[in-house]
Amino acid sequence: MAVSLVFDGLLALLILTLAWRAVTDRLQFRAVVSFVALGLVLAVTWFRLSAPDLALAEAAVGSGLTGALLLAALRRWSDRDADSGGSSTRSEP
Amino acid sequence: MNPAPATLFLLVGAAIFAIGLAGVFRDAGALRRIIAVNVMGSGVFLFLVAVADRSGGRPDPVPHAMVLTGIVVAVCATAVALTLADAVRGRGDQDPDGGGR
Amino acid sequence: MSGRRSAWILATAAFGLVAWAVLSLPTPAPGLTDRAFAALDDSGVTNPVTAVLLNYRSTDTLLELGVLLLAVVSVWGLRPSTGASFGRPPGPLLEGLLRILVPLLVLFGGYLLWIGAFAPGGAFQGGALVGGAIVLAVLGGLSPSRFGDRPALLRAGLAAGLAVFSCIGLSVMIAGGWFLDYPGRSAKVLILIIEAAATVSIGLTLGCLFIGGRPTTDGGPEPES
Amino acid sequence: MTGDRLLVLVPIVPLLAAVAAFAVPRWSRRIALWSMALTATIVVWIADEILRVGDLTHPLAGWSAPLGIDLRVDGLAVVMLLAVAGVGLIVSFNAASSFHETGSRGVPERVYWPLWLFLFSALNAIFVAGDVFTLYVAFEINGLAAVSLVAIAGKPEALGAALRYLFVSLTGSLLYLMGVAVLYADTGVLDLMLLADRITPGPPAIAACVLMTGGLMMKAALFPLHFWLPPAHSSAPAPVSAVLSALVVKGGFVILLRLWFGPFAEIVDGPAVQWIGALGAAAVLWGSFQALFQDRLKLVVAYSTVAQLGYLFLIVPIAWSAETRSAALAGGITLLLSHATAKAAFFLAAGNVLTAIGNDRAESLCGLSRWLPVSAFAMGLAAVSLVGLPPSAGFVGKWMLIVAAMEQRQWWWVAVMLIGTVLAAAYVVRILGPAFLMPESDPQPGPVPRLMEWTAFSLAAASVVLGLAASGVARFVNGSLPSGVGP
Repeated sequence: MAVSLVFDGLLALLILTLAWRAVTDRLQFRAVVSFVALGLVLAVTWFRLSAPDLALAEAAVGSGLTGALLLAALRRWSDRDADSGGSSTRSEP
Repeated sequence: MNPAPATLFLLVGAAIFAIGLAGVFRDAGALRRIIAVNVMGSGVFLFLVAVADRSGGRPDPVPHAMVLTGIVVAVCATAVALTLADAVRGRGDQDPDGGGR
Repeated sequence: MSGRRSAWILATAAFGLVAWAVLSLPTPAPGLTDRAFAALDDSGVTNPVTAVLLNYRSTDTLLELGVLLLAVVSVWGLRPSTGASFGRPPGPLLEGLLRILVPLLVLFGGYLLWIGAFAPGGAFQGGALVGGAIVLAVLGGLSPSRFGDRPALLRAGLAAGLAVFSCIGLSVMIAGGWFLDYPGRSAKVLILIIEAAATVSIGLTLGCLFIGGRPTTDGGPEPES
Repeated sequence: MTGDRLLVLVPIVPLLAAVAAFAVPRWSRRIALWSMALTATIVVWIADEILRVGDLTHPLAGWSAPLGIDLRVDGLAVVMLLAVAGVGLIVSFNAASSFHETGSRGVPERVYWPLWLFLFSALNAIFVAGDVFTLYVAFEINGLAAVSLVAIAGKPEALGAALRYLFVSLTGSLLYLMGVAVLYADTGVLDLMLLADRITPGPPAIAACVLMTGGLMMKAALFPLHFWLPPAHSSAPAPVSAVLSALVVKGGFVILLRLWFGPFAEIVDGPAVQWIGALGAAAVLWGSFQALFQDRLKLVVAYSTVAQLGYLFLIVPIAWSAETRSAALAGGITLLLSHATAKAAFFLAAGNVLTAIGNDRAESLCGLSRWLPVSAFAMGLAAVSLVGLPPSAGFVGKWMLIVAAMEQRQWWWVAVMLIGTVLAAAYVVRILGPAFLMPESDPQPGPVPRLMEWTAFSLAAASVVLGLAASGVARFVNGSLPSGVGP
């Protein structure tokens, strides 16, 4: 009982930290990695909340494929930045 | 059976939903906003899974189905958003991922 | 930055609102668990989530397949052709590994589809694995254009899930029921057919979404009329 | 087949057509036009049946709510379906003619039609779905298709506007979905009617109400969440602008009405009702005021949409009391129909101007009535309805709302509507005055296909003639919103 409570608490903390970093990290790459990790931790949590099929789907699609999409985009954009000489820092209006 | 973990994760779901919401409304670049929208979505999904777990014993399959649908919708939206951000970038009219790196 | 601060104020308010709601949710929790399990005998499957997805609330799933196809249409429209190839050509070791891993993933996807009727799994997990296999093949250096060698076939595969799903739905309606109202004992078979088609479409869609642009072999540039 | 069975075809026919148009790109235009016509026929059939037997329900997959999903059509829904079918069909012909005669202009037709059909399928689904989660999926399809259609021509300003529209749409959807999740945790059902029965005022219901209202207000572009609308609606291809302004934003609005007057009635009751009206009033004034200062025709029309959506939200305080509910609702929906047709006509006519001279700057419109007479008159007629001059539907709708507001002694809404009318007259005259009175400035207009001109004109004519149909609208929508709530 106590063990599972500690485990839940740890999961909750991990989820919060990763979500926070995915949104606020100054480095885009680290933000993406945090997001992927968030997806995996969520999958573990859902396993624990008796939703194994959702855990599978989240790990494969929510975390895996979305992460792959984000990383691919990040690479495309940083490639082009490198071509045009460094990244721009102008923010969207 | 034991409502404690369900309530905990309901709150955590609400919290990361809110974190994502802040990320969308902060003036940041496209990639960050796309991540933020996904974090928001993850918050709702976690909330729903916890709702399903509240029913005790066997989990409620209806929120589970909703989450499964939601995950697929989210990945589709992400793909469209990234492609669109790509197009905006390609035209050089507007920088979709400002914000530091 | 004031935009940043107001965003966090908004977020705190949203969290407070939902947390306030969470703390006064009724117990015991209301829900559809009992109804969903009670109706399981008539649903044609024994996995309750599959029953919800493909029987009780099948129309949501149909619309969800619509979202998938829509995403492909949109991505192809916004980025008309595939860019340069992903990854480098694989070395012999990697290629050998991929040659084993990719079919294995597809096979496991089919397995998940099959067990979805009575155990955790189903069309989405199966389709996700097929999609994962495609992504892996592309990342490993298999040319994306080979993936689109047969554009008409690819389009048919992408459309199959939605087409089969809604045609079965309409057929059972013409036969006298409601939309997607599987008659009598046929639910099990019809659900399996729909899931098989959906698995193919979902896998291809996820693969296409990852690759991005429309395959260059697909009809070439838009003919000007 | 009976109407309740046919109900499901209203979203499914365009959906299947989208699949077919995707699978066989060569026939996409033909598939689109025929399926739109077929859907319109089915909708007319259903409308007729509703008048004879009353509301229709289709329990999807044979399971009724709560376990299954019910599709439901009442008078309000059928009026919206008729508007979608009618305006949608005419605008489709305009788009087809544009592709046929003037080429694709950077818009790939094989992509255009599937997206178009997805948009209409989802829009129809929004009006018939009785389930809050099905609504979420429908809103997502609707939003993604709309965003893609804005971006499709690849113009830089359109791409930026589309990206912003996408973020608004996704955020709105997720706010809404969180509301749905809270509602389900609170009540255990997703069906709108069952929700209305089971919900009890309390923190969960309030939270759900706030989240869903916020999300849908983003989609319905209610002031102050309208900021994304003018750039998106003004930079899209003309037929897309037409359906976005005329129809798509109304999806969010109608669902808001259903929620406020249904499950959330007890929560909204009180000062919130007046606040909703105040937002509507702010939208009327702000949108009209902004429209006065725009230099591009399409931007004027887009800001006018912000203002016209404001009028619709004035329905809420005026219709809240049961005595004036049917009158105010009938007036509001008549106004909605007049805006749907007039705005579609205006955007199509603006598109014709673009086709003819390549830009839509205000100073280029001089002498329009000589070099593009049909489109100029289409704009003139649409303007009559937008301003609300008799005998247009815009006039009849506003009049009914004003009478109902006077009956409730809520004279401040009357003042807002009158000021809005004056402002509308001002921006319309400012932009159209030169078109009719000044000598031509650009004497070399390119050819515009006749079908493109006449589709705009027929919609404009409809917006005037619909004023005569107001009693029919009243007959349909009478009793569409539950009348057992409110003060």
